[in-house]
Amino acid sequence: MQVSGFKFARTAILFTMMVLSAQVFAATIKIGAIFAVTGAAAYLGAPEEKTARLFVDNLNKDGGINGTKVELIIKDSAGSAEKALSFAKQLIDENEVVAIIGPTTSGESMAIRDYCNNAKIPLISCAAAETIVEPPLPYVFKTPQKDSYVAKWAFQTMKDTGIQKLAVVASNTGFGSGGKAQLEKYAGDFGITIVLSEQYDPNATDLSSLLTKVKSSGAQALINWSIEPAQSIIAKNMKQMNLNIPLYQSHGFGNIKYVEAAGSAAEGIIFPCGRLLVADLLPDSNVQKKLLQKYNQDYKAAYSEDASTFGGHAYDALLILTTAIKNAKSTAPDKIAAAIEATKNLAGTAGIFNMSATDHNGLGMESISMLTVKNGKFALYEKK
Amino acid sequence: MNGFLKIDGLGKSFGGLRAVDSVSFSMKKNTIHSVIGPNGAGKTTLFNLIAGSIRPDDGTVLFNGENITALAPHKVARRGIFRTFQAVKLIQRMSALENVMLGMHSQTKSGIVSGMLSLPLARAEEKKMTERAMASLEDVGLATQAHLPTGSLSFGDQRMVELARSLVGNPELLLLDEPASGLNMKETAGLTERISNLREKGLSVLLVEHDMSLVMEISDCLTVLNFGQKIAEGNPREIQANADVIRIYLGEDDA
Amino acid sequence: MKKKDYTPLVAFMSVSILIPFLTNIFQVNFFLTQLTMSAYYALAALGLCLLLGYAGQISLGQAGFFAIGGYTSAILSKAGLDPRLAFVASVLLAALVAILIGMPVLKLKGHYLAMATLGFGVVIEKIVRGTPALGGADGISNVPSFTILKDLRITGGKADRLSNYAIAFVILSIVLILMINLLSSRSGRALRSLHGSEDAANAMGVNVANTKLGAFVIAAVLAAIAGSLMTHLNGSIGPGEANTMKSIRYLSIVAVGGLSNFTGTLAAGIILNFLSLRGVFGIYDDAVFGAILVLVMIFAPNGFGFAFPARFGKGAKK
Amino acid sequence: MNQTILAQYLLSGLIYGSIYAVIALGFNIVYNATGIINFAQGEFVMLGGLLTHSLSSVLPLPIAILSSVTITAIVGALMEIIFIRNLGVLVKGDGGKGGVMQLTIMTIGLSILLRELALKVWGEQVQTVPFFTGNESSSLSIGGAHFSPQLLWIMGATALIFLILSVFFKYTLSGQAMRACSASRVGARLCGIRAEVMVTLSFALAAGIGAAAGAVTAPLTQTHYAIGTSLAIKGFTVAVFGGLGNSGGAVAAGFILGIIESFSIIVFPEAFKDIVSIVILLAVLLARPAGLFGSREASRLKEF
Repeated sequence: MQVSGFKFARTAILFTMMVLSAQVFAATIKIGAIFAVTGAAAYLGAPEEKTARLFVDNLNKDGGINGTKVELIIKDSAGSAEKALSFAKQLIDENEVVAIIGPTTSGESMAIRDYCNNAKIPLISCAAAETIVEPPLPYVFKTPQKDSYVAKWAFQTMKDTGIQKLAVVASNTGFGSGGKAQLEKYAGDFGITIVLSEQYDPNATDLSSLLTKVKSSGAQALINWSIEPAQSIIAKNMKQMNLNIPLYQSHGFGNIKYVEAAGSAAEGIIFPCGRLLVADLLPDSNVQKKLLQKYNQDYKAAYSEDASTFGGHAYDALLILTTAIKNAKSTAPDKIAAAIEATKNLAGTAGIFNMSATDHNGLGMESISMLTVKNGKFALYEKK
Repeated sequence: MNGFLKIDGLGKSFGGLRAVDSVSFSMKKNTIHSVIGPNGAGKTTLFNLIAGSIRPDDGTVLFNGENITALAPHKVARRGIFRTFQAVKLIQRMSALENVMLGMHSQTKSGIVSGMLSLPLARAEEKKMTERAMASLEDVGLATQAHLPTGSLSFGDQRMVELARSLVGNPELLLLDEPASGLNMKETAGLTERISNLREKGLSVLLVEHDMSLVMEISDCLTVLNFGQKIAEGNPREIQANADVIRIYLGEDDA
Repeated sequence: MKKKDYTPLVAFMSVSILIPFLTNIFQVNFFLTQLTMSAYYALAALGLCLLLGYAGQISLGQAGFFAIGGYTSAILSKAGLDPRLAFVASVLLAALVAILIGMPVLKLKGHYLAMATLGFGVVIEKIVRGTPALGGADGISNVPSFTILKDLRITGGKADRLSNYAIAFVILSIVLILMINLLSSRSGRALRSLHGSEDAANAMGVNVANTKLGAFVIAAVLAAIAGSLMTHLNGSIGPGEANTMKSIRYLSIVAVGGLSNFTGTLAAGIILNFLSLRGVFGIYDDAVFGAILVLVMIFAPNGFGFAFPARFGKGAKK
Repeated sequence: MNQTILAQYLLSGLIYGSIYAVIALGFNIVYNATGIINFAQGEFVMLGGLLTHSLSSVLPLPIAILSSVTITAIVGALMEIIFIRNLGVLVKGDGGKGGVMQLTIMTIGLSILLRELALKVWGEQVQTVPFFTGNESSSLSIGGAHFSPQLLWIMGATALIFLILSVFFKYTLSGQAMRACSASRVGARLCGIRAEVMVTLSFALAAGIGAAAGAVTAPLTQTHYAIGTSLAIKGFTVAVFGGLGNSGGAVAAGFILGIIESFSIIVFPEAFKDIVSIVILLAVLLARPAGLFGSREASRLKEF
């Protein structure tokens, strides 16, 4: 079937025309969102995308921001940095969004950070790596707690239970390597020596050989830093190998699916995390309680699955952004950025946000608490 | 100098089967030498051993005094020995002209870079190759079909393109692997005439063939194989009178 | 006298010159950035088209060479080396790796070759993802721009959109010229004969092993060039660029482009990547490329698309 | 490095080995009957795990496993009939439109589509299958090394599947017919073998065995929509390492690679585990292009 070369030219022009017709002008506040809805980081991106849609639907039902509806343009980057960059440029230059939330992974956030900052469009990343906001760029913020706080909480609990020799394993992803770096940085401050520190393949289906290495390292406790199902595999492998040392996880464990997957092996796992997962157990005086419970109920009603802390990062990003737009009473990106930076004790799912010129994350140590798993459910960890 | 092509004790076995069993013969320059024998006598295996596509277990092949026994096929070609295939092997998607131009690969040397930048050397060689190839196609009467993809040519024409391809690099020795198979009477006659006037042009031809009329008419010397062993050698008249040859072809005389 | 068939080149250049005027008329100049990115991906696919379509050697590791080009440029230029030297170094390294890997691997055929090249890609991705010095899973970001001449530089800035579009499409046109010349030259013919019959090529004096290696190295070099320039354009590169799925996407592009057809591969590479980079396929992005592979193999195993008469060197009038 | 630690490394090597072996067996079936490498084999394993997960909540486990094996076998057969068969190459000899390589490329596309379908049906979250005996924490021990009883089930399943395949290909009529198809389609048709049916049967058999592998390994490895890709690459590595088409070779190669990978952890980080097995594979391929136990002649003659 021979098609002459000039058909190529005609099709290219035809196609360009078709795409142009999509320019619809509407008086809405356009917000861009980049999530890894599919691909390797889908465990994080999919709940984030669902939460973002839910948040904006509810917001628009209550009349949007100061009476103007919000239009959320969501792009699935599948966790790849080059797609995230292409979408960021498209959202800024073409869709002319006033701000962008996401992306999901640290690698993507680092790739698009400078472009958004130079284009003076506020970016609120849902990725954990500290380097995204260290040193803080005027237009770049992030909602997940600092890895260093999560590490310090874990170390504090280990110190209280007399652990000196610790083994660190982490998944070979942005999330994993970020956490591992913080663990190695702050272990000394708590008198803990790291006897083994290694990364494993994110798609690992069995980690018994790595855990054998942990066993032979003589570690008194193991901490695993990852967002993948490997978290439950490690818990099971440890029980199966009779490696009876306490297992700590990162805030990546904040998804009930992993507890179900690990079954009885999940009992007693300790991990620092936001308070979303134990909302009902919080004292009524807790400022976040009502917000967390509403988020849990709305999410479960809309998607018939439990909300996860990962989705909470997107919730917080939109909460901060929409509050800032409301306070700034303007959709000029520079005013929005200033308003975000001025965010003070705003209760989000991950904690109380207090942004400042030097802190573009806004969460302190108190945003985290130690949780554990008791008969298949998340519970607050009481120091024995 | 009769050391043109000397086969000395060539042997090859596939598993238990001793396909070629220490065969030796030599071939003079500018002659047509044929290898005949019943099916399964090891003719094609011997042919492939000389052409280098399979490695012999023992024995040597000397060409102009040089030992080319274990040389890879493309090195054998570089020494001026070109071959055709029993089942015609042409590049279907390339035109007849381009297939024949491929035959001049070993006589030209422009590399990948000069090809890409289409430097003067490459362009000059390209011009030379095109002319020579067209001329060679004219020799076999296929100039008009030069630009058709070879897949669309008739079987007989494809054989001619393969012949043209192996001649375009004016080889010293031409190895023809059953060129007449699949040709009708008229085409075989044309082929016979074409091979014999190759000899006039100073070419030497080693022929493996079943078609006795073709072989007996144009061969200067014949080697007869049976079950991998050489059983007779000589000019056509001697071979036709040889008792052993008659026996293996026409079977035992019961009388 | 036979003249080379430059019609595909003329068509390609005229369209690529036309597009900026069109985007200007319709005020959609932001398309240019994504078109530039797509052009570099098409360049890597062009390399695979030569290797798979013309030389008949399958490779499921093309993304590995793209990553070698990108990462080498990123590291060297971030370490202060002039991006031009970093570019040359990345291309040389890719060629060297291609030779070291190609020599042994190209002895293999079919599934074994597919597995070996797939394995090569996986090894590159694991090394790049697992080495902290290479930025680990986050990859490398804020890679400096690549200044070719005084004010002509490869960078992702909004102001440089048109110039970067021009650079990318000029490079593509140059490579297309080189490829057309190559294919109608002596070594190009030897390369194409591999796909037909290796025995015939061998018998005609073609050193099959070296010719395969040549095609493999050219494919690797084109991928490295694309990787290096794309990294400067984006200012960053991640381990995802070496992923198996990326190599499979190059395969789909070459397949839909018409296997042995440069223009088809360029057209498919640019259009498909452009749509994918704009998120037109949404969460079904991978699914689209998967479906392409299935559909192309059902309806046109030798590919269709904007096929120009696959034979080059048409020469004299019919 | 005391004795129990060594025993533990060996045991985890057996765990890896049994998972790789049972998956590689699936590759060999389709290869034996058709000469294709079916990249969708990983997806059959995924489907086996996810179907068993869903069905085990409504049916007793053994019945859930059997039904997911059957369903996946049907999926494999349908996939062949709809996509592979009409390409014709497998049945009408080389009269078909595409060669074996085109078919292998198609299975890459099919594996992606199956994966996206599973994403639609089961979502992106991880799922598990209950352990056959005991639960996640139950553990047995030999020589001081502890392991989950599920390992015995996996090794048992591997042995059983290997046995079924050997008997099937050697002694049953349809087994020999399938091998005949692989040797020469035209020849098989001349002997009255309905080649189309054989090829479909081979895909169904490979799909069923893949699903069984998925079901038996899922308790340990857990399962989610994208688990197929990495399993396929590993299964392909092991199948090629053992010699394509050689089931015994695949099982042996699976365990060899599994144990080497397990002990490689002592020297290399776990993240580089896959590199170790690929480097070994490349080394073996170059020394013996037909793999460890593959026959050199068969691989050389195979027309790709």
